[in-house]
Amino acid sequence: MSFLIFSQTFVNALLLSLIYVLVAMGLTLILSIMSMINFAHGELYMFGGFGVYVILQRFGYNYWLGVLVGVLIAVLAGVLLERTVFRPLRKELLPASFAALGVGMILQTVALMIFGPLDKDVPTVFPGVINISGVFIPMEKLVIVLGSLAVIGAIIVFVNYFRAGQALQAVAQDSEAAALMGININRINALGFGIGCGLAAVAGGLIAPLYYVSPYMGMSPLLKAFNVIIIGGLGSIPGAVLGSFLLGFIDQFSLTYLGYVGNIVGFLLILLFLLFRPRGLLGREIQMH
Amino acid sequence: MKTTKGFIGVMFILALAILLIAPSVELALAQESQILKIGGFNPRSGPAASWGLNTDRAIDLGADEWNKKGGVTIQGKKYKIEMIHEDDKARAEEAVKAVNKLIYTDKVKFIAGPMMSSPFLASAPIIEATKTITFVGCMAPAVLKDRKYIFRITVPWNHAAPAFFKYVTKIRPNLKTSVHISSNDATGWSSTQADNDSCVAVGIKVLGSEFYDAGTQDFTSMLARILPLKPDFLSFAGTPPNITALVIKQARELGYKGQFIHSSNCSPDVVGPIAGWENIEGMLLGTFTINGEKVPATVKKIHNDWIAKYGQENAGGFGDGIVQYPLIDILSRGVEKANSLDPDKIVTALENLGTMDTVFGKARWGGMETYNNNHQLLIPIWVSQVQNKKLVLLSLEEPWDVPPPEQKWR
Amino acid sequence: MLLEVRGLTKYFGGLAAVREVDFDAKSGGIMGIIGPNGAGKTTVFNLMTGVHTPSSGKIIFKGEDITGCKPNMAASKGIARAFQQATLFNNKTVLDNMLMAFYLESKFKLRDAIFETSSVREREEEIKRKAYEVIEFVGLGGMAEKPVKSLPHGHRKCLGLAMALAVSPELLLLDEPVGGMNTAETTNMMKLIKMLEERGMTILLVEHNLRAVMNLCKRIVVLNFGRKIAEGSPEEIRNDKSVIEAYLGADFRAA
Amino acid sequence: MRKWSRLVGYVVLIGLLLIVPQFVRDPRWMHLVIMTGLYIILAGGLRLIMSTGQVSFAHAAFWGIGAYTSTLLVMRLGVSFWIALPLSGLVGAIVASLIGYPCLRLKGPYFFLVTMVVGEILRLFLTNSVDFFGGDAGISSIPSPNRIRIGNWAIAFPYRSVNYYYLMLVGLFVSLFVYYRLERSRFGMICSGVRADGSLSESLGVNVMKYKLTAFVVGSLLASLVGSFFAHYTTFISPGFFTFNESTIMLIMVVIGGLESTTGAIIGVILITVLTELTREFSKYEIIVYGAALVLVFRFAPGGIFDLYRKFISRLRSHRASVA
Repeated sequence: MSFLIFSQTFVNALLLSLIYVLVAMGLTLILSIMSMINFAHGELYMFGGFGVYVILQRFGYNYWLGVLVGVLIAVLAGVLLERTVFRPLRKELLPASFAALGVGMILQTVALMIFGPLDKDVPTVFPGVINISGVFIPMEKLVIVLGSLAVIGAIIVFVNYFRAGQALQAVAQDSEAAALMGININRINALGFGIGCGLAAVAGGLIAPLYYVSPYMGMSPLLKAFNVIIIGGLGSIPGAVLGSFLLGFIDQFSLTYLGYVGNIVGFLLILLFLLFRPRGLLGREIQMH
Repeated sequence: MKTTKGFIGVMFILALAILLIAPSVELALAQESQILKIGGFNPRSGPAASWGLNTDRAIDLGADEWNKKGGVTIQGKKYKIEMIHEDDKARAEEAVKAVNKLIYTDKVKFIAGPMMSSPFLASAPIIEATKTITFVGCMAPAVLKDRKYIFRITVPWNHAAPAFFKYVTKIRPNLKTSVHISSNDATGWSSTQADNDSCVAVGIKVLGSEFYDAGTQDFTSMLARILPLKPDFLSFAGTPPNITALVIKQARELGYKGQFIHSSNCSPDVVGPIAGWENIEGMLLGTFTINGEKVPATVKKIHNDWIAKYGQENAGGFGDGIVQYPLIDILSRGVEKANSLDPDKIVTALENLGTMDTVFGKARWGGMETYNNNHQLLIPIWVSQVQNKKLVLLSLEEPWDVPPPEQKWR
Repeated sequence: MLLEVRGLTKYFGGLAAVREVDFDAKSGGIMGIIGPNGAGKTTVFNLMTGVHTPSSGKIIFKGEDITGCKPNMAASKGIARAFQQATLFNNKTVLDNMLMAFYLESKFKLRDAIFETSSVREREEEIKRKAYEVIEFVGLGGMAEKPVKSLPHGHRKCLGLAMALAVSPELLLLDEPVGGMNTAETTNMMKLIKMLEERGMTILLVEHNLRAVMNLCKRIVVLNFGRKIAEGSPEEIRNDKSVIEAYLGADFRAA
Repeated sequence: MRKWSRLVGYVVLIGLLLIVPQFVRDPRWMHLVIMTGLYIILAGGLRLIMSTGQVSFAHAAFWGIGAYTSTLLVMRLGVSFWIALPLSGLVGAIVASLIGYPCLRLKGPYFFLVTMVVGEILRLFLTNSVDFFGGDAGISSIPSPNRIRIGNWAIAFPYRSVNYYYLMLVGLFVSLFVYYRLERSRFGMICSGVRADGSLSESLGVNVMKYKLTAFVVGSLLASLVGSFFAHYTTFISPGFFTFNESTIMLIMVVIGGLESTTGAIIGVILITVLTELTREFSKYEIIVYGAALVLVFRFAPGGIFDLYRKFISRLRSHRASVA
């Protein structure tokens, strides 16, 4: 019995962690390259959600097409934003971050004006539940997990085996040095920012059927993503993965075994991290201008 | 030099500010008669906007009814009702500013429909001090306790839930055990308190009560605690429809077979699509509805008016909005009975309205026991259930004037 | 002995930027640290000024162990530093930069900010005077009100030096003082450095321009791959095998 | 001459502020004026913190800490407001130094992330402890400050009386004095130096940490004092007053006004409070306007409105000079 609870919680934690990874990845990528906190991440996450909503719910086309559309729009928006807003603010943490906050506000209100404040439902795309001797795994969560794993894999491959990816890494480590190596910083930044935004949209698109779609859907995932990257280490992609798992498990288990008091546990953990190991698990101090 | 320029800057701006203020002071003096101004403040922007807007719409529809009749009669003169809605952005601070504007600039004598406790409580001192007669829709006990000019139009859980669950035991005697799920805030706590107390009062065993934190979307951890207890039904109270839907969906995914019950206002039109209609078939709700099956014609009419005025959006008119439809009706009756605009006269008149039959059924004032005034409207609780994607009205239940004894749960 | 560096070592991650370096500096005179790119010259400065803490080794200044004390402590003990790429407060004027630089001189307390006593005001006036003096000295006279953004590279370097002087140091660390300067600027800067030497200031400089180093310095320390490979008078260094190898000959004989 | 104009400036300003109640009789606008004053103190403090290159997202939280401390002292322990006021300031300062000491030494976004988390934890903490902190329904009917006796005449503070304005004014004068002195003295110079280039400042002997911490503690202390006053003025507080959003709004005020100087912050506050009140019916566009403002300011006018105004003035000057 109690073992059943444990194993169910364990599975839930696993699923939740991978959802966190999906959201945190883009945030940390952008942080590592532009050394800014992308407060607009939640709104780009929303792009994915609305992509699915419009394509699937309004026009009744294929779900994946919806995700794709959402992602493409997000990437475009990302590149555009980098060019117009963030490029001149590169390596200026606070200005860039607050400009991002402003961008987020704008995007949110625009979405509000287009779609209205009511929560939109997205039909279950992958119905059904897998039952392994009393431990339940919803189908659609499984899909998300696979998606999330795919994304992690793709990022790892891209960063390590593609020229652009390696350039990305170089810029993240030391943009000056990278520039000396003849890397076009501007292009790489645009690329990185675009990918980051795309990742946010992927997350939104995959998670949309699980919950619902609304202009405010990005808020709580963003907060979680913050906590994840604080724990994992700012600007470190492996850190983001590690942090997601740590936080995912802590959230699930504390809530399951402590009840609503568990809400505060995660935050206390984060505070402890910030006070005693501010770099997080795998973080390094971010280079400033 | 720098300093001087700085201060000149400040003075410049200050002067500007005061110049901006002065004219509106003048404006406030302009006042014409023959109009009964009724103010209202609710969130009309931000995440809670849809909630607030629905409430305001419901109230406006009520006002339209009276204006069609030519308005409110005071000493032979007809007063048209004019609604002035302000946006409090769901922020206590903004609510105070809104109420200031309504009372001091628009010179309203009445305020209708604030439905968020914290913003209302922040502005309550002004309302009482200026004898502004206010009908509220927010549930916290502190809202009504010892007030002189504040009435409550919505029935809080501790009055409604016992009636609701009494009826539930009548039609579903097999439901013996329950777990209550609610948000981890004042609303959630008082609603859960009420639900638990009522269940005990009517002989349902409460196996536990769970609280989720604002912004939670994944309830699997909570459900992992609940489901092993094998409750006959999961009960929600004061839980917004979208959250209710998520919990239901995830509960079913985790293999829960039991019933779902929402003892207060909640729109199946929102829950259904997100949770999946098949999952909420037979769900019992304590919510008002204007387009459900078996609702009286008078109520159906509201539905048509709604569509005529606002289109399809939220045409269900469920939730905390439509509850306040009778507000203007009751207020106007009170004013006509008092036959004057003197707040104290109107209060006494209102208190002595006796049994009013409203569009939602026979209602009367109560609550002396709890709030030591009779300012709590006891309007019937609508119990209805979901049957193939429609809400079917089952019965109207008289809420309890004296809530069941409180027990310690948290 | 003003400065003793003993077995100074710094690891960044795995690799050693500075390894077992030791040298002394008597008070007075100019000492040079040279070496090819990435030899760890700047790192030595960073270690001496507490920007980095040594992995091992000691730095003794005036007989006092100052290993790994914070930069501001180093400054208050009398070690000043002019940065490689003339680092200045770019959004300010020359004068403001100087006033900022006289921080230690100002003996500023928080209560001075709130209660602006006459003594404080006098002190500030005094500092202003000194600031003008130094600006004059480094040859930026008449540019006090100019924003440093608008200054040419040479002048920026001079201002950097001036700011270091404001700390009224006993040991002055110059990181490539003539780096990226044209000949005129270079000669001017070298004149300045000589003047400072005559004033009895101890100067330690890192420089690529070997000609400059050779005719400025009495003693020269040569680093390569973080190790000290030679130390001695300019002549000795010129004829030192390992040094010549390190520099692959060419530009070296030219010097 | 300069001294003169400055003196005149002071006198006119103070005179103007003293007679405000004479022609702002409408309680609505009186309340707005008082709130503006409070926000000026808050924003000024945030400006001070930001002048060292740090941003505190816990500024509203400190406002709340002050409010709750004072409220609880007065209501639970029956302490007089006039004692609770400084005590709440003290509590704020202590909390600030506890948070600031470990976190301010770190470069990068750490500090403002910490403050974000601190704010959120405070909210959770307050909402979760119903019995003591009143949960998120807050605490109602907070007593007003008890009367001050001077000789045989006393100043009382009945609900919404004009005396609150004068009390606020005292606070405003004191804090503005502090802010301007800190800004215009060497302290301000060093702060901006620290913001511009920390390592250079350090190499000149500046103890960077000390200045960041001082700014943070002073700012938070004044925020807590405001909180204490605010609680007894509005007689109702709830966690909703002191959330992340409130901090963000203060931040926007400072940024738009211009964080180069306290004057900028003041302008920002007055502009936003007055405009939002005068454009109530357009409130649903508020957020998008804030957003646009943030982007535009950081992208094109980092100095904010006041800086633009300054530049404009100086351009006029030079123009006049060239004409003459």
